[in-house]
Amino acid sequence: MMARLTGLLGREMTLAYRQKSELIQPLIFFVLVISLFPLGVGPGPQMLQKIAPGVIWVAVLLSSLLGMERLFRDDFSDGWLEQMMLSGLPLYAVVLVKVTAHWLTCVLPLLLISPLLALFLNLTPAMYVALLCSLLIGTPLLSLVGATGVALTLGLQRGGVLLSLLLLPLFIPLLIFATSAVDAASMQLPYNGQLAIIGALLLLALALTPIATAHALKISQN
Amino acid sequence: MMARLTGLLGREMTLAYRQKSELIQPLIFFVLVISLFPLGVGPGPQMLQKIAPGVIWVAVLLSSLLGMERLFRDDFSDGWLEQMMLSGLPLYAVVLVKVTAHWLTCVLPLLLISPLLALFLNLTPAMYVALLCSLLIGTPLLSLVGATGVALTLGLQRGGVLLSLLLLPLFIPLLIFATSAVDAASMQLPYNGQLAIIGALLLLALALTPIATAHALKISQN
Amino acid sequence: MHFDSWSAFWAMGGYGFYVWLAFGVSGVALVLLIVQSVRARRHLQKSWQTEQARKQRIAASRARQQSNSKLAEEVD
Amino acid sequence: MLLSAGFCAVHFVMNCQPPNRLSLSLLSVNNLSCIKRDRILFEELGFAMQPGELLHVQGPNGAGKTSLLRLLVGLSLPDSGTILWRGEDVRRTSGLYQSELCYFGHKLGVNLALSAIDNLRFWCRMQGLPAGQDLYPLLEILGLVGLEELPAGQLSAGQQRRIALARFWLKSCPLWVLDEPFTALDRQAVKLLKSRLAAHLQNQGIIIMTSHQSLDFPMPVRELHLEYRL
Amino acid sequence: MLLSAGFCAVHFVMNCQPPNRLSLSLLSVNNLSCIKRDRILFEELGFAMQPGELLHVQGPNGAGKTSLLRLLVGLSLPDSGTILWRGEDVRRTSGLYQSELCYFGHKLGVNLALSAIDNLRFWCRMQGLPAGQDLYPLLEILGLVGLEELPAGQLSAGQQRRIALARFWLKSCPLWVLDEPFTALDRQAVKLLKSRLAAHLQNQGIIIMTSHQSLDFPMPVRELHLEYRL
Amino acid sequence: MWKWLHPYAKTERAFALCSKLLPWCWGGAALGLTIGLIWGLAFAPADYQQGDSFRIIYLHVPSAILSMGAYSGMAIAAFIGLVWQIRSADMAVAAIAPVGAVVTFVALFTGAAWGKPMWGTWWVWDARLTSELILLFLYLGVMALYQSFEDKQQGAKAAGILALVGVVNLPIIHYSVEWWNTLHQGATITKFGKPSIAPEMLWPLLISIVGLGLLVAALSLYRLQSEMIRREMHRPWVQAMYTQQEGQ
Ligand code: HEM
Ligand SMILES: Nc1ncnc2c1ncn2[C@@H]1O[C@H](COP(=O)(O)OP(=O)(O)OP(=O)(O)O)[C@@H](O)[C@H]1O
Ligand SMILES: Nc1ncnc2c1ncn2[C@@H]1O[C@H](COP(=O)(O)OP(=O)(O)OP(=O)(O)O)[C@@H](O)[C@H]1O
Ligand SMILES: [Mg+2]
Ligand SMILES: [Mg+2]
Repeated sequence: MMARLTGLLGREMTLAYRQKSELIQPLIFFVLVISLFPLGVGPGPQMLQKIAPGVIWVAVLLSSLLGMERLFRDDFSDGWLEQMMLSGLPLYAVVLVKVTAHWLTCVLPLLLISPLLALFLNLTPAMYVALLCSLLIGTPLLSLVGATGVALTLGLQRGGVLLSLLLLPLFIPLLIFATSAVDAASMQLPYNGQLAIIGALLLLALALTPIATAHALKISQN
Repeated sequence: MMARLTGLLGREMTLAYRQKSELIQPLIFFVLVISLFPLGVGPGPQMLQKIAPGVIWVAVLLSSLLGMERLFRDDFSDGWLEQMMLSGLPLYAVVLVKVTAHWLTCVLPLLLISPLLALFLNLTPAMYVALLCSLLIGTPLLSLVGATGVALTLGLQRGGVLLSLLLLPLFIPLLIFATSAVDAASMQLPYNGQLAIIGALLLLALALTPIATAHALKISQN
Repeated sequence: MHFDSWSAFWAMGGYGFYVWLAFGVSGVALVLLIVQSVRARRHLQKSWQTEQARKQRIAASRARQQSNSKLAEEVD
Repeated sequence: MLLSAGFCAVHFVMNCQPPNRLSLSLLSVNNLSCIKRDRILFEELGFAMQPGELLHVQGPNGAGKTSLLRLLVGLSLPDSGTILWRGEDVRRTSGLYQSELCYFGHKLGVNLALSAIDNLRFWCRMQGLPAGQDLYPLLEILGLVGLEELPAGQLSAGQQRRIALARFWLKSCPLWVLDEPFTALDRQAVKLLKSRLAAHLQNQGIIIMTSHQSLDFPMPVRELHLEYRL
Repeated sequence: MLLSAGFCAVHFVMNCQPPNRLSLSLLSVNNLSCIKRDRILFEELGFAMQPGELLHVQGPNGAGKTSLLRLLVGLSLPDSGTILWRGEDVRRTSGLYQSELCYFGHKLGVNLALSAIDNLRFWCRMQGLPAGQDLYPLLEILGLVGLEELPAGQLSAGQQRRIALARFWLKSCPLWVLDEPFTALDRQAVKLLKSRLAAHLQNQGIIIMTSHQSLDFPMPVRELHLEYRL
Repeated sequence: MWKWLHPYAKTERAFALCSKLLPWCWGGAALGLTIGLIWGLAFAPADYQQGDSFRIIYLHVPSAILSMGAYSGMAIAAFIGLVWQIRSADMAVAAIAPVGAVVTFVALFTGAAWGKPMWGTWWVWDARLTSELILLFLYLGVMALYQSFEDKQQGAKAAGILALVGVVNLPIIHYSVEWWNTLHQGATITKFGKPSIAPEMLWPLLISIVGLGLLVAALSLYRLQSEMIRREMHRPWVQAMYTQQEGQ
């Protein structure tokens, strides 16, 4: 079974690689949103540093939301989802593979580019480390919960906006804990507590959301 | 010909009305994005007031971007676009109708809800008036330019992220002038200049983008 | 009664605007919800009636089809 | 009556008038060629159609039938060649040609969120046809009784295609172009459509269509064979 | 051999064994019913299939053929009734049933950005089939020579369907379920597919399929007629 | 054939049960709200710190508590519907969501109107207020998701899954005052051992909580009935009911 699942992972990677522009698009969107802010808000470095964690996390949320939509949509509309459901593989494992692929292709690049942001937004090294930690634990949670949302809106003709409506409220606790971790770091306070809560949420999501997603996918087939 | 075009407008309105939730979704997304920021950035009212114009305009940009994607996509994939091109109506007029419908159904609700934001983000009345003016002139420009972008990315399988990539840089000048108008208002300075520039941009877009969009649509069919 | 007079009651110790605003808007919201619920129920009955009309259309078309096929048989 | 597009030129077989007498034919196609990627799908294709004629475009999968039809209606532009309608280049008629044709392609143009009735009503208004007419009887003919007000997304594959086909009952225009219209239709619907096509020919209309099935049509059918060239 | 789902019960005509001898048949369906919105598409439908049999599901548009096939493969759940495979309820076989069937539906499961080769290769890996095999000869049989490495989105309607049909050459499993497989195929491809189906029956496979065209198949075909009920 | 009738009969019976409960709920709600609110508004003593503005409590606290209560009810219904496949439970999710949304709106609005005199601002972004706002969005999300589906059965299942996923927000709302130090008050009445509120203030509050609770229940049941009719429009029992009504 492992071999079959890695086969699936391979397909996702090939697809991402075939459409290379797909790989960098969330990235560029991310950088764009982040650079919109200094433009809209005004460039005072003190101010920027203060709003930086919030802006970065909001940008991560929005850009992963944008990329998320494509998680199951193509597979649904061209019938590959049907074929996966008829492959005899347990559906939650398939879901986990898809989420992993999404994280690797859409989110990992964001993490890799984050040093640049530290520069853009005047982050101190301590803040940057905290930001990176929170991103590392937080973004898989984002992908997992996002997958459930996508699966729920799959049967609908125009899920895009609905999707964000469903997901953003679920992401808000994550946002609060993550930014408060970075804020704590900026004041040289410990931030293990916040990270631990995010970690707990991640474990919870890892256990439950694949099942919920699989269920939602089945409903979409009806 | 007028009757035929109003027929088209009627169709768009019927579609929006059929899927009532479609109507309020950009709205809720808008409110959500706006409420994300105070959460991420921290709730100091002074601070909020300072970043408010930027946040509101960025939120308008993002939520109209999200709704924009559906502008031609359904029509393209179910073949209605072909039928419109074969109706003998001039394509730029059809484009104008679609853009009008989009503005009425997706953007107008945002304007109607804006008093709430004044409250959420601690705006002064003068700032609110400036904001409303800039939104009134700026958002049609957004829709017009957005339509061109959507048409350009139509033939592609996953235009979503690419679209934002194309459009955001185009929107940056708008963003700068609009927020500077609100900033000026917050300091009791006149802001006619900025509004005039946005108005000029709007007129330019009104004259040129429908033709560009029509052309892009033709290419997408090839 | 805690208040001395009606005017004192409406004034709410200077907080009248906020208290009555809160109660007013909440009341309106709840009443609107009730009205909407009742109207939705009425609307259901209407859609049931259009459903009946649809059924009649189907029946009429059936009848027409049958008479057509009978005609065809007679011609044969 | 067989008309075949050979490798370098078009061979006109039997009673097709030579291509220089264009003025007499309603639609005439000259020297048309289409290139996709590096492949020439067809080149120097030419034919002319008189009122009352049906052209059955045939060929294996990938031969370029759909590409040809899309060129003919003006959805895509040919790499070379011209299409004349009533002797005028169709690119210069500014919508007049389009108002005289009705196209049915692989994509249906049926919005899945709108009902059958709404779909047709808005199509009529867009085409400038009288929109007030009662569409229920037409939908009954097409076997959609009782489904008129359902969102089209809830109908079966064949039922959705019937909605799109209803256009040929609504718009009376000389030129009909149909790309595999019989797909997913049951036998009774195929019969219905065929009788409609026959009536159109009787009325001096022109039909250009593709289909992998043989038409076994009572009236004369011209055939255009496209080869699959690698 | 005709098998028809009447209003209340199924009439077994000719040499179909009575449904209580389930243990003998590979696939047996009991009391199946399906409701869409307010309409009962079929109810108390039951049949059993032996190795080497082909069931041709027929019926007008909207009768519920697609719905039936999707129930059979387990993509949707029946409103009542059971489907037994080798005597076991398919909902309890945890993937075993799925590994013994191959489904071809209205949607192809062909990614338009991937090439024909990649599409098939990843399908094989997902199914746990040996993936190292050379797929070029197979694609040549299917008439896709020279198109193996193009993104599937650039192929014609019929060519895309051929890619999806290649699965029936790749996976050897007893049960094949096909929903209108002949759509958009040219004659030569139809012939090819039919010979493949015949070979499968010869090998004691089971085929359940829908098609609006008559099959004119050399071997015995059982038919299931679904009515269109309003 | 009876296998078919069985599930229908279930819905029909649930409908009848709702009809029986409804008058009691409406009556209790009217009584409780009238007594509780009039007592609270006119007769209860004023707060020594907040003066008469504190009377907003009689709407704010009941609606705030019920906004969460309704959500729990919805989530429980969703769970029952998903696990045991009971149709009426699925419908209950769709029925409760709009009621919960309105109650949440009331909690937010009364809170805001109370905040202006007390904290000097209509709105601050503190944890409790924000999480209550999120609750409103969750309700709206459930409603939007349900409405987006043409096939209501499918829609109800999807909405149910969303409602269950959103349950994580409930503890966050409740404990937000303890986890973050905020402007908003900590628990006053929910500390049952020794409530830090005078009994002559507490009683009307408890009564209006019960009253609003009954109103929420009544509205939910009424909407549940509508949902049952909508979803089983073609079943014999609805036919019978409507033909009877038309006859009259
Ligand atoms: C928009 C603003 C507000 C919102 C969204 C809000 C929300 C809430 C919520 C959700 C609860 C229930 C908590 C629970 O049971 O766990 C609550 C309780 C309460 N709120 Fe507010 N509130 C707001 C403003 C205010 C203000 C301005 C005051 C008073 C100055 C206030 C006083 C109270 C009190 C006394 C309770 C009861 C606490 C208890 O005993 O548990 N609230 N509020
Ligand atoms: N967008 C495209 N880019 C490149 N090549 C294309 C594109 N669209 C079509 N083709 C090529 O053009 C050829 C003709 O396609 P077309 O759709 O016209 O075939 P067809 O005759 O309609 O076939 P079918 O019977 O399968 O519908 C195909 O071989 C295909 O590979
Ligand atoms: N999602 C849905 N919601 C409600 N009704 C549906 C849905 N899908 C299908 N139906 C109804 O079920 C009926 C059967 O559909 P199905 O697709 O099974 O027909 P079919 O026999 O495959 O027809 P065709 O020959 O046209 O493919 C149709 O009449 C349709 O109205
Ligand atoms: Mg074709
Ligand atoms: Mg079908």
